[in-house]
Amino acid sequence: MGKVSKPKLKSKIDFIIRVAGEGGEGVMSCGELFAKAVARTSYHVFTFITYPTEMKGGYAMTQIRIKDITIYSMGSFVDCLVAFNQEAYDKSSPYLKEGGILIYDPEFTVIDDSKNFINYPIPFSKISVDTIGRPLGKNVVVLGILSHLYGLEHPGLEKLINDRYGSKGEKVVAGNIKALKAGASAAKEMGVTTVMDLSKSEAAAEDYMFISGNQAVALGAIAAGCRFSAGYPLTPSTSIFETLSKYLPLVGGKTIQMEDEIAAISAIIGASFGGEKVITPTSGPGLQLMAEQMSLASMLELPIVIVDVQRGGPSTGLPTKTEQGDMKFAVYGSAGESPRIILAPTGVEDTFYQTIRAFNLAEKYQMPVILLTDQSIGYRKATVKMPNFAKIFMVDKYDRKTKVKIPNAEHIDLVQRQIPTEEELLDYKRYKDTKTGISPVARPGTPEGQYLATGLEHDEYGKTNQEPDNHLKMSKKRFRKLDEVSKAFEKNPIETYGDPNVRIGIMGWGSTEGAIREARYLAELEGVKIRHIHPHTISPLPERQISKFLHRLKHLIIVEENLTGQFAHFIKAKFGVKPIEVHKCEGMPFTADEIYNAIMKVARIADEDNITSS
Amino acid sequence: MGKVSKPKLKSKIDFIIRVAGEGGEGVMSCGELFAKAVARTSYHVFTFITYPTEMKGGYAMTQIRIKDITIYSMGSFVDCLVAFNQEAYDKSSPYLKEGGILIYDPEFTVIDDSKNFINYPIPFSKISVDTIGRPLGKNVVVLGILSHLYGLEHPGLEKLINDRYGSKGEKVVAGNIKALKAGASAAKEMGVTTVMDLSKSEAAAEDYMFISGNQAVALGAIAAGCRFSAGYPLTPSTSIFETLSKYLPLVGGKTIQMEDEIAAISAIIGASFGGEKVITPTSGPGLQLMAEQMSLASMLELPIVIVDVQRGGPSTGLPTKTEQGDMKFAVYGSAGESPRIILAPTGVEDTFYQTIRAFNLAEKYQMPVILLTDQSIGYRKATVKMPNFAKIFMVDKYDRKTKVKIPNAEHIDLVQRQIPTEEELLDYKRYKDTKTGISPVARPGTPEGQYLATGLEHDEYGKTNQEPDNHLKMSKKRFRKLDEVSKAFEKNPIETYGDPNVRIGIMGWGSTEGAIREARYLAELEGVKIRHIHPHTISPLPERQISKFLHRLKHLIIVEENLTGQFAHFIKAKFGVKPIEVHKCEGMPFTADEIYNAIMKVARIADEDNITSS
Amino acid sequence: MKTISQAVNTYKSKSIKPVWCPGCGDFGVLAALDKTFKALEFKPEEIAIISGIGCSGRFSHYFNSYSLHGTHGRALPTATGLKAVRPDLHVITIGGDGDGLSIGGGHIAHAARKNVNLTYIILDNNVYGMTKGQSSPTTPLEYNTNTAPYGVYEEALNPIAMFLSYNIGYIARTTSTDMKSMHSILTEAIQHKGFSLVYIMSPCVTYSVLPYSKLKDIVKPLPENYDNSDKMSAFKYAYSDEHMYTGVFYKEDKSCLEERLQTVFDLAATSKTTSEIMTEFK
Amino acid sequence: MKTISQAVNTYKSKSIKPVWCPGCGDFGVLAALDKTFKALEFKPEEIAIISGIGCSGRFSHYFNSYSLHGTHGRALPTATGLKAVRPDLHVITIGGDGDGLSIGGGHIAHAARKNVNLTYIILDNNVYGMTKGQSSPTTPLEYNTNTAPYGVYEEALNPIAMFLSYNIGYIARTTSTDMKSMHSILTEAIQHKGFSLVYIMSPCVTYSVLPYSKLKDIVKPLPENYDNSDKMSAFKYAYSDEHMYTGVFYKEDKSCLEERLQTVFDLAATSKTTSEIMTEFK
Ligand SMILES: Cc1ncc(C[n+]2csc(CCOP(=O)(O)OP(=O)(O)O)c2C)c(N)n1
Ligand SMILES: Cc1ncc(C[n+]2csc(CCOP(=O)(O)OP(=O)(O)O)c2C)c(N)n1
Ligand code: SF4
Ligand code: SF4
Ligand SMILES: [Mg+2]
Ligand SMILES: [Mg+2]
Repeated sequence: MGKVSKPKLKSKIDFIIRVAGEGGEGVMSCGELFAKAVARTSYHVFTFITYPTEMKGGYAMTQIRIKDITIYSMGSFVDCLVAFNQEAYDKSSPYLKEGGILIYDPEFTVIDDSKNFINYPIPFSKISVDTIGRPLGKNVVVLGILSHLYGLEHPGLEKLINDRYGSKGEKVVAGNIKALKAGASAAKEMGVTTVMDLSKSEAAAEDYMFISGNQAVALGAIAAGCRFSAGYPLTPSTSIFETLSKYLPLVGGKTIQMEDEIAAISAIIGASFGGEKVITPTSGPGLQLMAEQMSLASMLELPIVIVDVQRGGPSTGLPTKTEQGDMKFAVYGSAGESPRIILAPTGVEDTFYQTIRAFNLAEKYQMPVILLTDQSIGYRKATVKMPNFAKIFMVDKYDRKTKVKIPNAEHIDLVQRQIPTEEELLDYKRYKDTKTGISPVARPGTPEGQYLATGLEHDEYGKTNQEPDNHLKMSKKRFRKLDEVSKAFEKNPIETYGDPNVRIGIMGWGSTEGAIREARYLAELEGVKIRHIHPHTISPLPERQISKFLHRLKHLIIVEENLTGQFAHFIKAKFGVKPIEVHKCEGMPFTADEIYNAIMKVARIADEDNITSS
Repeated sequence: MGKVSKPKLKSKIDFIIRVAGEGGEGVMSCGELFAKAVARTSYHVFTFITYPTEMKGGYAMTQIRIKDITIYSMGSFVDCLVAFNQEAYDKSSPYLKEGGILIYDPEFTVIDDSKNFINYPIPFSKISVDTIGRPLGKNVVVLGILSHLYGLEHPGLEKLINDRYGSKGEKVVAGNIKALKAGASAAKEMGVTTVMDLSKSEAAAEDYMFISGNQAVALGAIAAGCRFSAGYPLTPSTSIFETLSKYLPLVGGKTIQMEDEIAAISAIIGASFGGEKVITPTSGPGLQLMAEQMSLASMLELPIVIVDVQRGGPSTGLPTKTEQGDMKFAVYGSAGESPRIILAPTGVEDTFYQTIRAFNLAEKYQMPVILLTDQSIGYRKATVKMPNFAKIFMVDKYDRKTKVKIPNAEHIDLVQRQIPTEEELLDYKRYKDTKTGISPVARPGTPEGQYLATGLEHDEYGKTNQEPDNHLKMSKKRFRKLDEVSKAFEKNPIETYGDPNVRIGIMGWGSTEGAIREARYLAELEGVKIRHIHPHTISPLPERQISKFLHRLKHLIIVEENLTGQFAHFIKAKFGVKPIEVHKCEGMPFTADEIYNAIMKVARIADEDNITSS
Repeated sequence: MKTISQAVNTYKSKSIKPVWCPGCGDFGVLAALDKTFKALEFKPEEIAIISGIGCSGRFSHYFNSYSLHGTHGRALPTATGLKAVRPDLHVITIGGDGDGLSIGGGHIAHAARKNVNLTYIILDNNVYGMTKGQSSPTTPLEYNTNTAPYGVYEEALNPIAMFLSYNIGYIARTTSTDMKSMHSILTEAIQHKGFSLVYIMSPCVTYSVLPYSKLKDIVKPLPENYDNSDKMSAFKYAYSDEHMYTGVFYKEDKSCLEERLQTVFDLAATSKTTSEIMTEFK
Repeated sequence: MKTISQAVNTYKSKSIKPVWCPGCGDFGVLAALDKTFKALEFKPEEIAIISGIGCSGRFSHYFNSYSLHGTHGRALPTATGLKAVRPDLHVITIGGDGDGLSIGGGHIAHAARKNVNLTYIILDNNVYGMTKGQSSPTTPLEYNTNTAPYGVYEEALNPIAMFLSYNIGYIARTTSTDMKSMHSILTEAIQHKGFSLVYIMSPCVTYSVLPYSKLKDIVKPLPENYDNSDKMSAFKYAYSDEHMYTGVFYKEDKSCLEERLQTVFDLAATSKTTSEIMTEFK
């Protein structure tokens, strides 16, 4: 059967498991191993992780959703909750569905009996101590319990345990396998019923990866031909740089950990000047340190890609929590006027392709491209279709015309930076004021291509020139490229969904896409129709598409995860609309439910409007 | 007679002198000495300076406007031009009025005889060599010529020369005085006519200073009670820090030059935590480096004042030229959501008072305040009314109610940071979630006032807390202060001018105020009436005032000195209007003439509209 | 009185408990600093702790003092500003090897030039602990970390040699297991006039680059007859291949920022009023 | 061929002329660098000059090379990125004492740790020239500048000692008046494998802190028998109170970034394709 990628409204299988406990208790690894095992079946898997900033203590959880069709969000309520301790129980049990399964360690947790849950008190900690002499194996005990509950085969799990703990030695692996078995048999003994048998499911078709959003950035960069990354660790972006550090060398690329974010962006600017495709991953605090150099890259017209995995702010804020708080900084974050492009992927798979697109845009338009993801995408893991490697096409270095398509699994164009022709080298103008604003750039080493790239205002040759007319001309040249981008974006696949006659519309950006999509389905089940637009390019916006979308709407809802409504502000400025703004500023992503409620409220208002006006 | 501060439409005396030459030829010092001498008379003086980034060579000029009433702009065309060389002549002569006076050195300049100017070829360079053996004194020779032309008395000039060159030794002073005399007598000999006799004018009333916009910031800070500044040199803001370095110690304050802008803002954050009023001056490139720490100050709720003397951008751009290019960065320039206040002074005098206001707002609302001036204000010199030092009032440290007025020469309130009462210290909540969002802040050293200021999200006590509801609550608390600011701003003196029935309005911000004001007068002379609003607070905007202003307008013109229309974008987002945008992106300020032309164009359109619609 | 009784027991925060991993070296340093405050009988309200970001950066949370937990790498310039305006406070700056030597590395030489009268404590665990195991500037060459899966290709810094070259007036190194030495060094450093640097090897048990066992083997106190006023000999011991020497490497008495600023004020004859200054601009 | 004939005459830009004040020390350095390129017979298109901001930062404008004039203090990390991906280019980094030791000061130790194979030339005029006469990290204590009207209250840095403590493999100091020494040092430094640092005293005539006349008096070449492989002796001469020694302070042969990266690639067996990597994530 394999996985189905077309969105369907109804699914046969859709259940959600949450493993909750304390940071450092192995909540993550338990959830991850379970998810990974399921990902090897024909089901889609989607995980969400949240954990505290502190090294030890605090509430952490992994939520795993399993479905037979593509999954768009983490879901609102869970079918099965594993609680490692009291806090985990207290915080998570309100999200357990009526009649859901509750697995907890009675040694650490007192539950409220009055709730209508299927309760399984299992002493994981004690089982771990009994089996391997330490309580630390309890996460694997839980994995054993879950394997019993969901019919996962042990050989597969044991291989995963081996992959994960192999480097710590045989003894550790053996202990973990013992704990796994102990968990499974404890569950059996205590009469836990197997609710479904995942082992009966077919194996996944060969062409899926199970990756996090952060891994999607790293792999997308590698696929795009990126060969250099400089970075500095910063939660929640760090694993992008870690993944690049591991895999870039395998294809002849390089990564360098720099002393700070300023040095990191400086290094990629240097490497881009050298002719390579480059990336630096960071989050809000680091992005701020890059402001001056972003402006430099704009002025030098050098392609660079920056990934900002947004976290809760301001300042150090909530390092391990999600927020869509950096949009205004990404768009406006430089003194003076320097063009740049902002992309906002909507999920893990999209992150992979938008990363490739980010490189294409950077190389083509010679300016910084910022990819705005967030903690919820970055840490989320999902099954992602493997691209077709036979369908990757290089755009010629002399090509000035090709309209580059948005990459997808079936077709990936890779843009090569435009270089000057021999004729152009006879009197080489690095910053030639062309019709598109794009000027060919010589790769160092090219004879007669020598030029000066200066952050001072300069003429077409690159020579400093502070004359009034030159400043105006060159400013226009730089911004003309942005107009070109804007034009190209209008021809993008339309990013709207829903019947154009419907009068309620919803708009979001980035990671809220899945929750909005599910909320739409929920609303449709209630007979409420709604249109949806979710631009992937935040700046420049696909203006005509959006205008068209807005044209016949009576009610526009704009959804975003911040306090002040940054995207709404942007849309209001461009289109003069007065949206209903739905904000969430709690460090946690929207659930479909929350958005559904907002939609229904607006639908009721719309109804009343109709009554009043008729 | 003294100076008249009420704006009048007509003035008896209004003339403009431009001294133009090469950077390093003393163009600046010649112009400055002349202006200073005039400033000691009863006339108002206003200077504008532009010079190249390079150490040597390139076009530099000082333009001096002299008037019997308050001067609002540098003016468009000049009455007298001194050209030191060919480039200066070529670039400046188009701005010389018909029948204007042209003074030039025939050794270096070939002029176009066909123009209708009063030409005085005077070999300044040769006169300098003949008098003091070196051509370097030619700027003082020119000063001598100008003193003859405008009837300035030599004793005064000699004193100024002594003040300026005294530190270089008697010989230098004596040489310069010789050069001065040589210039004056050469002018007399060559039949240059004295066009007016400034020496006949009364001496200035005692209560005026002749200062640049940058000096106005430094003096405003001192008046506001600032006692610490950390800085790092950056054109065109450097003279603020230099002036503070010279004068702050005289009142017991301190300045420290730090290793970079990040260190500078860090140091003022530390000093503000210590309880002092603090400031750091910078320009665009430096402001960008401060982004992360601005966000920290917002989160720690510490008062800091940052001055951004805007220059041409992006990147290193046009270091010595003016631009209104940093507004969006000032407003949006931090990742995550951190409240701050942006003020934009309109001229030299206003800079002085807005600086005081910036300190008041920072201390009261405990957040960063950015003062957005620009090169044209910073380098401009003007006569500024001396404040009444008897009318400076301290707001009590326990006072939580006083409505602080906008400071002016007759009344200056100085806000003291709110401190906790003894009762509050019993269970001290540094970040108490009050109705206004403002919480009293303990000065280190206060027993029982100890608290933690962390950039992590925290609770009312300051303890880290990353819970969803706490993040929402504290984010709201921080932004509530901004609402308070907004409310307070509505009660500000109304910043609109003109008859409310007029249907054409013009809006600007910052340094364009003077040119717009003059353009309005010019338009009125032609019978075209126009309303004008010029908010001093860019963020938060005085929304109700602006709404009221916009309400009855048919045509709105927004004027700003950048390419993309940053302020217009902002206004469109807030008020849903569709303005006619007039941008200048050439590194030079608008002249009244340019704005006048724009107004007249719109007036014609408005007329046509009337014809069509009637 | 509350303040004093508390001073006698502990200077630690009553409401905020450390969140370090059990066994983390930083616990020892916390205890030593607390003990030192007690011995010096500081008033808690006159202590200001400014810390960076990292596991070690959490120190500011754990004391009942005026504390500022700022951004990564900026504790030192922040503390410089504070001490410049508030010479009456006891200012302690704390951070990790990444915070202090990587992102914040540019600030040390300049705090040293100013000789600002505060104590800077660097906790070196040879790794980025907080962000979970990336290379730090003191991770040894070829060691594997999460950001250097094929081995670090940068040489580790020699921090003591660097501090010496910055002409810092008080430089000491010790380990988080040696309470006695930490206490005596901290006491001396805090009392030292001018900028003092206390470098503490504080092992990370979770991303263990230089574990306690190995540290114990390489650490050795400076010889008894060591002359800590001799900079050249300090360099020699800082560069030892055999041992990681501990103790006070260097001590020098020179004028500090506060004194130099005082000279400026005296020179400038502080009696001017604001209005007198303004009249100079007439 | 145009390229070669040009190489024989001059490597300077044909269209951009220096805008320094007449007599500025930087002219001498420009000539020396040009001469060195000639002697080394570099192809102009294989030279990359990355400079900071300042009068000295203008070097990138004046050569007919691939040049990048970036922001203040960031030339070194920019050059590091360039050299990491383009080991085939001759990368020269240039900037002033402010650019390199103040705002950019944090980067040197880390470029040194990587031992990136490029030459960093610092032009020290003991002042901020470009911004018109403020204190720099090498302006002497108590000297009056525009930002220190009552005298600088920071001690000047000892840059040579700092570079030694960073374990830089090639460190030399000379003056902009000594063409012979500049030429020989630049030649050696550029050919040195790994990070080389050339420190040139290049007086500012406009904001003259250390004028030619005074410089001449204090400068002295390192002794004939000086052993530049002995770091301790290098420290001693760096700390001389009497003289400002010139010459090659220190020289050490060690593996450079390119070599270390090569090891990484070899280790990692570079034969993987993108699709093979992705299948690891199935
Ligand atoms: C600007 C910025 N960049 C990166 C980070 C992420 N970060 C937090 S702590 C840390 C390093 C911690 O290492 P160290 O200073 O050695 O402290 P430790 O945790 O080892 O005690 C980093 C990179 C940050 N908070 N801010
Ligand atoms: C971020 C930033 N801060 C400040 C400046 C202003 N600035 C330009 S050059 C310079 C210092 C120049 O001194 P130095 O590096 O010694 O070079 P010199 O002009 O003396 O050769 C400064 C502070 C800048 N361009 N960018
Ligand atoms: S990660 Fe390491 S440094 Fe951080 S608390 Fe744990 S043991 Fe300590
Ligand atoms: S100011 Fe000084 S450093 Fe700059 S060009 Fe002139 S002499 Fe040279
Ligand atoms: Mg560490
Ligand atoms: Mg210098």
